[in-house]
Amino acid sequence: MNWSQLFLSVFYTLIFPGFLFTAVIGLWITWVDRKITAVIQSRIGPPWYQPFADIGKLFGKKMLLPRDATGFVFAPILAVTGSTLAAVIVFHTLMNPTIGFVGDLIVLVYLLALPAIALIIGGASSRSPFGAIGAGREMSMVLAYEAGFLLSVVVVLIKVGSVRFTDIIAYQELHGPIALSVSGFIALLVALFCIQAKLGYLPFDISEAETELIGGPLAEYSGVGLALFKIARAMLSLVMPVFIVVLFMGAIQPTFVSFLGFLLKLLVVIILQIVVKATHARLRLDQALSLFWGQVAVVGAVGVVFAVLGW
Amino acid sequence: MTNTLFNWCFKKSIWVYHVNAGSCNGCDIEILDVLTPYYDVERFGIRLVHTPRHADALLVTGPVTRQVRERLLRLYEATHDPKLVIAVGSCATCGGIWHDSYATLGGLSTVLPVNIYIPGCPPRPEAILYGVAEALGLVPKKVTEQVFVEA
Amino acid sequence: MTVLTIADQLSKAPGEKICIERMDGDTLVANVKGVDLVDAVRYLRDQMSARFMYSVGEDARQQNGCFDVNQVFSLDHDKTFVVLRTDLDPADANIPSSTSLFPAANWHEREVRDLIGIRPLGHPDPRRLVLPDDFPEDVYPLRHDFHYDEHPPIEVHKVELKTPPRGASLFPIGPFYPTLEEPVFINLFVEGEHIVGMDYRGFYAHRGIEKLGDSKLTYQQVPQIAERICGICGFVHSTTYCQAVEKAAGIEIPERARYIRTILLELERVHSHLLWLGLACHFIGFDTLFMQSWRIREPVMWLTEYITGNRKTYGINRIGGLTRDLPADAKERIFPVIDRIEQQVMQVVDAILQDGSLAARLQGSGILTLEDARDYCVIGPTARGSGLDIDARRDHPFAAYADLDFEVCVENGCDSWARTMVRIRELSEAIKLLHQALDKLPQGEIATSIDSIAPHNAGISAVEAPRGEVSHYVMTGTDQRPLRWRVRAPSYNNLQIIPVLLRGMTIADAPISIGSLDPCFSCTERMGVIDKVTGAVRIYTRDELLRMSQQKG
Amino acid sequence: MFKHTISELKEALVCLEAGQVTLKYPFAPHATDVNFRGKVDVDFACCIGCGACANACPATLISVNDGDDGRTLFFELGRCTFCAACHDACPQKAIVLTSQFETATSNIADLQIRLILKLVHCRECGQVVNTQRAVDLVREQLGQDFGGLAWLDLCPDCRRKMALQDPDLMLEVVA
Repeated sequence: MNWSQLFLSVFYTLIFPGFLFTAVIGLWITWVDRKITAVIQSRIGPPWYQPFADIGKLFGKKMLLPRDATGFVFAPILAVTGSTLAAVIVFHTLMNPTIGFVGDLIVLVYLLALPAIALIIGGASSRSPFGAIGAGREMSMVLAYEAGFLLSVVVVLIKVGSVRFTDIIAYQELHGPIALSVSGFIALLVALFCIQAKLGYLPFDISEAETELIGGPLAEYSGVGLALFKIARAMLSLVMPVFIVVLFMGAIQPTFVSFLGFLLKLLVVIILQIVVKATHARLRLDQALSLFWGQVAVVGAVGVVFAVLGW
Repeated sequence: MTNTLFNWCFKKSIWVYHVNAGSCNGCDIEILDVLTPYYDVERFGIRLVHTPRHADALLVTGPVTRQVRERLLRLYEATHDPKLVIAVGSCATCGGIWHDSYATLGGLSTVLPVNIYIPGCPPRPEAILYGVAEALGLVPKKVTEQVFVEA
Repeated sequence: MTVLTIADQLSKAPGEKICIERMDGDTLVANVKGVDLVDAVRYLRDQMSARFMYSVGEDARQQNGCFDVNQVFSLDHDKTFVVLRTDLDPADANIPSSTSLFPAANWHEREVRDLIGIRPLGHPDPRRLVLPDDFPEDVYPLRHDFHYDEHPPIEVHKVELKTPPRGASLFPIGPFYPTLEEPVFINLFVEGEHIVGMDYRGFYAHRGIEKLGDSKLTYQQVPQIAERICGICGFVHSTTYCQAVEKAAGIEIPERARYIRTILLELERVHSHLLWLGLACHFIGFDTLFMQSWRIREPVMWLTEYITGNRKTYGINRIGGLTRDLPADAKERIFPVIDRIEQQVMQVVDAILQDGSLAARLQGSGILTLEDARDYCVIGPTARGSGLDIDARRDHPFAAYADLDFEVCVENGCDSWARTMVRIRELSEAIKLLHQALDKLPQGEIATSIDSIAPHNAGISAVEAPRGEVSHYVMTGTDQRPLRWRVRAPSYNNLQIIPVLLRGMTIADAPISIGSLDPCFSCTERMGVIDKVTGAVRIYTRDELLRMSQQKG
Repeated sequence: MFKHTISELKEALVCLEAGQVTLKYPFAPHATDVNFRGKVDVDFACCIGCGACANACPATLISVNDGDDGRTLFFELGRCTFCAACHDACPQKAIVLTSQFETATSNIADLQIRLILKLVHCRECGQVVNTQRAVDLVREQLGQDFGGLAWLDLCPDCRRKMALQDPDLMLEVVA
């Protein structure tokens, strides 16, 4: 590896399409979220620069650390690292399909789970009963929704027969979007449910539950720590829908029309998530668990069976 | 430069934590009202947060009862700098109708340093909006001390 | 039964321990010796199906050399209040506790102990309730030798909090908790998500209102402070106070004033129920409905500002009537607003009823059985959601309610959902009542002039607030102010059932279950601890703070 | 579970129906209702310093003190409850209810009003009789009917003493 390659990979990771790009777009999506919510609630909502002002302010605040703060400091960094790497892999592969590696899909699934794990670490090490209970809730939730999420990914794997991101794109170029098949459609529905929970959106914001746990794992965070968690969450709110769109909703070619179509699909997914978020009450932990381990898991399993049958 | 940037961000993104220090609920309800569609304080980037850790401003209502004093001080400490303390309502401003009762301390200024007072019983949502905007230096002060002496 | 037959039956009770002292209007005062009190209460409960309302401690040393305890009961079917008065020797101020008969008496007896110094014997939980932790022992604010603006020296009085059972951990709610607008401290004992017990330390909002009312303010000033007992149902409190004094002094207020009071009370119910609906949705994370129901509510606030000059604390109630008349075009302005509210509420309710996630959260949470509701003497929508058919508007008619036609909404679901339905139905009843009252509104005066108010008469009045029955007890005094003024807000009784409500629930249910009572702590309180802050906690002295503020400045 | 989602999307549509309702305030002024009770103001030209407002105020925010420089009426409006009791009690209609609600300030002193009125001292003993304006008012209202009104600048005690010495004056005082 020479210097220019090193520089390039640092650039990819930190600026484009990694940290900075994803964070900026992701934060802007949180504005879209707040704006749409405001419209549904008959009000005006925040100005477009709001999320950036929030983050800027948080960086300017003082931060106090609890004693033995290793986990407490480590968690937000882990969250941002996870989502940055996920963003790099997804976007980089999209830009240049040839560079994908075998198993990148599996790596991606793991990376997308990192922010949730970071939340658990942060909550558990924050020494507050709210953080502890929030971490506990997040732990149960992670197991439940990851199971569903994996099932939906497995459907894609079975249909495509490969664990390479590039192959999935190539497959959809040949056979049309996966979501148009029966099993693919079922898997898409399951995946939508699961990313709603992965992003901590209502009705699944059980671990943070501002009105019950006053923010759960985030209750003790302030300043930079809180800002990093917010950024990680914002990045995920871009990467997750992109991941779903790429996985289920057809290929993306380097043409303008195809790119526009991709953006449109992405917007539909994001807006759907936001509307669902704005019109639901929070579920109880036991209700959410029985939903994921029950209905979602069963539907997901049916999808897998259908995929095996080739439907 | 960084400082100006932080200052700008701070003014555009005040997260408030609402503390009821023995108020009658009137001011608290009006504070909530400021969030709701007709007044929509989110236009100014102001959000209600649920833990003092996330807060930039403490919105305190009530005359500060004797029982609540100690907790109020702890909350103040749990809120990280830079922070604003805003006294909402006549009770928090000067102790209100029960300023000299045995059970109250007669206003927020006896316990915490206050940045701005928003009198009213309860202050209408517009008055709260105005007060917060005034604390951020967006609108001018409209009242001054009046002294009249017979010539 | 009439008051006479009730008096007859009471005086013939076994042992003839109840000695009838006075009967006026719908109030019957009887004297009972301390030793016979529990028997008398049992007789009232079992034979007369009386409902315990509250007890009033009185420092009557200047009148008869005694401390008095008045226990107020309501015979709902007979539209009558029964007061059991017990005279106690100040040197030996003890009273047998009636908590075994009425668990609701728990807080009432503790309050009388804190404020007057009458010890309840055999009380299951005799810890401090009302006074601040740093208030010295043996200083009783409601005694007449205590001056209202005394600030007794700080003396740390540790209120022991209960410790959790083995294996359970603590989950503190409060004193500042997002879903409770007011400071209250509830310590939940949890095993994982499940609640196995709890402890309560409230009265963070104790402001000493009753003391100010009977030692600083005059009769006509008290309505102002009464209105500020609660910022949501303030008009209820000022009306209740005025009615109690009017009853004690035998003042008849003009018809028109009665109707205007009714109109304002019902407007208050409309905005309070909408407010509650919004908050309940907020508790379970449904902020859109919170915003929408507050949007629907806002025109009511504008309406009250137009009628009375203020959005919440109207400031127009006086003993003898009102200070402001309705504006001439009130009817034309009120009707469109309330009709639009009804239409919009029905839209929202339609949405709620079909909405799975709301029902999933509300149904089966916060269960309160009919038996518990009766034992704990809960009132208002909380009682009516458990099938207990009580409503002060019908049982103790006041203002213009006797002339108006309305339905008492009762549901039998016993959970948070049932309480929600009661409130939603009451909303449309309130709008119906507003229509009737405005249509029937008579012309004429709005206040009668008052000469002087004779001392040493008691008046009890009950008003159905949005949260349940508010009751005030006023003993008239000599120097243009009440001798004793006792306020019993609905949440005072309703809050005591929180341990019952949370039995077997999870943490996620706690906010909405407590919220479904529509608790109002400032009403209740008129008047130890888990450390959320990590790291060492330092308590600032005043000087340190001053220094800090100077540095900041 | 999908059925619920659909019914909730319908809910969103119901919400959209109301449209955006946010008021322009504070970018445009918000008119208060004509009946609205805002900050109390004093029409100093009318005030005679009788202190009726101080007696009526439930929050006891008005204090009346007599000193060397006259009678000081001090309004601590920070704790005003906007009940208008002072307005109703004032015999001179000197207390004005404005519609001002934008009263936020960083200094409590901005919410104070101080009125200093000249006093009339008893010409015999030097006790405070009343404010100059109150005395003038009495003189103006009764002047035509009661000639001299020589007792107006006497304190009640001295008035009584004077009356015992001078039966004519007694008649005047009784009247």
